[in-house]
Amino acid sequence: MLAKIHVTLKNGVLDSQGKAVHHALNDLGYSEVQDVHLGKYMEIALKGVSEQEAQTRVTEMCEKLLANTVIESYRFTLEPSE
Amino acid sequence: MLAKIHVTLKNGVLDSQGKAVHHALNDLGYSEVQDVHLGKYMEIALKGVSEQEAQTRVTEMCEKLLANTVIESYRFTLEPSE
Amino acid sequence: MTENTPITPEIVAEHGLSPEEYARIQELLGRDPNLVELGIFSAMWSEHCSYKSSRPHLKTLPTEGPRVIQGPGENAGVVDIGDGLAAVFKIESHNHPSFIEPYQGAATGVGGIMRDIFTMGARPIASLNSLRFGDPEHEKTRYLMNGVVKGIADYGNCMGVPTVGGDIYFDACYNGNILVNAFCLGLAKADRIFLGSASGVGNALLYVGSKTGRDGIHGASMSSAEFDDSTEEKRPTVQVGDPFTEKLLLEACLEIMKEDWVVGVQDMGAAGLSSSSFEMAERAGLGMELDIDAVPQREEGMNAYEIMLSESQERMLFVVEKGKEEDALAIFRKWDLDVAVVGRVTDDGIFRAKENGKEVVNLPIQTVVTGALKCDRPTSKPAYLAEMGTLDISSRELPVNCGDALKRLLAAPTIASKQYVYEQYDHMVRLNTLVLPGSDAAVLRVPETNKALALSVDCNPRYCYLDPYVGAQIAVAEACRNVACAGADPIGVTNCLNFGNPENPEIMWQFQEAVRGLGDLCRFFDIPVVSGNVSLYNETKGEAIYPTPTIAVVGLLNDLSLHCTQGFKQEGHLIGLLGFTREELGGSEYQKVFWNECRGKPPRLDPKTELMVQRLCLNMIHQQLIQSAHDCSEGGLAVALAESCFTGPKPVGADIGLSDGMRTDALLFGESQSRIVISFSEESLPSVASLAKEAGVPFSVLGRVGGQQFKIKINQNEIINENILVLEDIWKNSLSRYGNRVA
Amino acid sequence: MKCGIVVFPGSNCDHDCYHILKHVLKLDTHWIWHKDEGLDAFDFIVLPGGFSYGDYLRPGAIARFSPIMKSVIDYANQGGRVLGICNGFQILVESGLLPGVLMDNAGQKFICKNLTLRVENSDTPFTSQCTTGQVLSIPINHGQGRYFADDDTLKRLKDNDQVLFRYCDAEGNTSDAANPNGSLDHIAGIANESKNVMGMMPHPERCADPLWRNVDGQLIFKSLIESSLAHT
Ligand SMILES: Nc1ncnc2c1ncn2[C@@H]1O[C@H](COP(=O)(O)OP(=O)(O)O)[C@@H](O)[C@H]1O
Ligand SMILES: [Mg+2]
Repeated sequence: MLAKIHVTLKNGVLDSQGKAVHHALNDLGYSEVQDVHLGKYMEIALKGVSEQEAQTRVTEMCEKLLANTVIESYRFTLEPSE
Repeated sequence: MLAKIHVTLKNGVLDSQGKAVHHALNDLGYSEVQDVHLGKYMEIALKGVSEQEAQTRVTEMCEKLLANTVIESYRFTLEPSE
Repeated sequence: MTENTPITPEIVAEHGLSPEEYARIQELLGRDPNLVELGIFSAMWSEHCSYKSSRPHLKTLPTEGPRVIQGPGENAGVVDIGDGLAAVFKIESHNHPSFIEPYQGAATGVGGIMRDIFTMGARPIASLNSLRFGDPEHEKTRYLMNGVVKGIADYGNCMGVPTVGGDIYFDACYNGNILVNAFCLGLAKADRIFLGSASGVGNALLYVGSKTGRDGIHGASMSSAEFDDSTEEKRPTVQVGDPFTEKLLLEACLEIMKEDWVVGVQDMGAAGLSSSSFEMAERAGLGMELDIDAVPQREEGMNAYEIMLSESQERMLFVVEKGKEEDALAIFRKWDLDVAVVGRVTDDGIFRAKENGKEVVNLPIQTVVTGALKCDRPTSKPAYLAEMGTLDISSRELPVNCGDALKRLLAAPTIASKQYVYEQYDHMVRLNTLVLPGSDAAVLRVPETNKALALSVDCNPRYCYLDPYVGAQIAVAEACRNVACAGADPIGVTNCLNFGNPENPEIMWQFQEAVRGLGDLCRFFDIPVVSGNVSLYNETKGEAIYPTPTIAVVGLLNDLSLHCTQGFKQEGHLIGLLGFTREELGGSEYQKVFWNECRGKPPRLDPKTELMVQRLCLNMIHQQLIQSAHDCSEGGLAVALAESCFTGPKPVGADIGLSDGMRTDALLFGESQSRIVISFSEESLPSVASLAKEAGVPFSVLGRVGGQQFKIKINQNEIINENILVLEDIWKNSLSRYGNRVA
Repeated sequence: MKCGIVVFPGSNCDHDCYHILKHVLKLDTHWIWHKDEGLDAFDFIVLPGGFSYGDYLRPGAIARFSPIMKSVIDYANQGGRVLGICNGFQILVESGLLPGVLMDNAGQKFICKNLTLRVENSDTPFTSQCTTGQVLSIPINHGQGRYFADDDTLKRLKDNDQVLFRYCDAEGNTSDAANPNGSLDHIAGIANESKNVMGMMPHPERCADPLWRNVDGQLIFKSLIESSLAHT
């Protein structure tokens, strides 16, 4: 099973990295860039768990470790791994 | 137009962050975790460009700034923004 | 919209205002406030901003002295250090945000205190932090510690301000409420100190820094309330820091402050734009008008309420002379900062704010700033003291093996080396750090002079729990002792008073006693308290933290080459002790580790003896008679001796002989005050002994530096004989072993 | 002799480099603002440490697009001497003036401490005052200093003697224990092929003021000065 997890800042939380990258892109001449948000992407390979178990376990991992739920939200999908 | 960009480490580049997270998850009792990879996820809102232009421009942004192609690869999708 | 919402009792309660306070607002205004105005009152009258519980007590502190340029009442205290220079410093708490989100909470705490310093026109040159975490075995402690340390590191390192010291304690009383107190010190020209005053009718009000977002709305009210289960829901009020913007803000501010048309400046801390603008106008006795729409905004659709109360970080309010607006804008734009003229100084003592051309705030400034009901909170001596105040140690067992006991103490996270923590901090940037973290006090050279400053922060909360008066005195004494061990004369004090709920008379009694102890000792030592901060409501579900009056002391060395460190320098040197050991184990780390209790009386402190010991130590350092000086604190004499063995140029053993009739554990590990371990060459012994005698300070030779073993004999019986490298490994690596574990 | 220190937004060791070059080594030292252009007048350039652009995205990634970097690249391509320290090294790598990348420390933590380095090639403008094999004591201060390059690049670096410093113990031996950040092949500093551009993670300016006993860092600045004198 492969979990693909996206962790992003919640709405309204200052995204200082996104701001800096936005500036840089505008300075480089990409004036079409209106907004930039930076987040994390993780792939976690799981073994020996059913999809249902994986659902619960990955949610737990996100809550406990992978996302800082005070300021970040997360979402994930599960795929059978090749 | 909204570009959703994934930047991940190339194969063979040691992912020390992923390794640390892997270790942490195992320590927390998630013994089903076999492998962890960490990458970046970015959303860039674009205005006034066609999909085709966006394709070229975002590729350029990735090559120049968003990814360090010595160690990272990138992929992205384009979506019409709401 | 917001100004039309009718004010119901529920809304008043949600704003943390009592019905009496609301009645007072109605009476002072002669009308009902609108919602924006209520929000402003709520923030400004919160404990955090108004000091309503603490002020009557704080007024008793000694705040004056020949060196004092600015005492309490401004963003930071200012002390003259000669050569036309002034030291600007303050300590501030960020406890509640750090418990909710350790990384961002600690980071923004550092950002906030640095702004307090450079707001005064000073360049920050050093930071300290004082941290209190719960029981190491508590499930959240490791996560909180690692998050807080990383937050401090990332912010301070990016700012290019060295973090040169601090202190860390672990105790179960902080399980539900950690403490993060951040100290910063800057240097300014003594005649170029900037104050937060908005004078000069017609002068322009400039907003500069980051854009305003919806962060931390109600932050000031939140930090003035206890935690409960609904705290989780308050989470989005946590602010996020951007040290990069703050670094630009720092450089831009120092650049613009070279101009003589800068009238006043204040950072936007708690209660953001409201407190900064009201306080600046109040200090000048003038009025202010503000155009809400001109405030740079990060999000769309923000209203006046949100803009007035947002606690977005990295923002400042400047007042510049009329006609200089464009010059000011140009400097800030050079540094790529958001900047706008947002208002003017007026002459009528009224604060007016307009949104979309419509007046949404019209408040008399003095009323808002000084009108909070002073609370004369009742005090009563805590019931626990009767029970906890007694300790009969005759019933407690002696350690079977003193070597093992020493090892256990060296491994205790409160005693173990904090290298794991300070290695994550840049403690060298700006090339001033003469004594790196790891000695009693950090020492920083004062650039372009031959002087140096020594810094230390201290507070033993267990002593304060058992006797807040003595505990606070010891905190001051110890911080001064640390600074004296570095060769410096204490010249100023700042303090952060962390306590539980002041509405509880027993907590208020602790507060009153601690302030009394702080004041009495500072008066006796003749050191002014020039700044400080109060953090109340540090409790979770009715469980208060131990009283924690954190004290930071700044010391001055007139000749930087005469500084001293705690490590033994050379084999063959003699080891001596200044001061006197009593049979005291109440409140000690030994008592906690071995008997799992905190009871009895804290160690005795005799201020006169303390002062004599410190003066003597300073004298010996200045006469270059001694090569090391180390204060005895947690873990007592045995731990202090071992630490001196570990912290020299390389680890070295020692051969110690003690003779005394008291309990072995009290002799080795008791925490009697006013003691300093020194080392010196054989030739210096006569001078050292005669100086001590002249000073009337007890002095004894304990042994000699050398070898690979750490040996202690008591009355000729060897009771400790351990390999120094084994001890060093335990002491040096225990905290990193703890911190690097996951579960 | 005229040297320049580039100030990026977020640089914070600029002041320290300035202090050493100007006040300790008495050079004619100038600030160069990141929005400036043109460097021809300088005998050498220093890119100092710090957190340019907050190190956001990746350290050095945004700084390499500062206007001044065009001039730095031209200057380097014409043989001008460029020293990048810490964040300066990261910028040089991002800009392609030096090969490889600098990644998160293996331990995932920022590290500030004194350590020892071995000089691997003293035949360069940055190390001529040292001897090959000499052990220098120089502090590090970084969160992202783990050098990495692919096998071909590493081979070229070695074949061409471009590795100038390796982390080592006090006796000069390299080992995993002496490697603070997991750097490939213990690399602490490298030069470009023609040896006029050098990047190193440790901070020589932090041990070059005689106020402290250790002034090993002076060797690097003095090498630069000597070789620049010879050059002009
Ligand atoms: N415990 C204290 N001792 C002395 N002065 C204090 C104390 N607490 C607060 N002060 C002073 O009260 C003023 C207001 O403090 P504070 O509210 O912390 O400032 P800020 O607005 O920066 O948050 C400051 O000048 C501070 O020095
Ligand atoms: Mg303030």
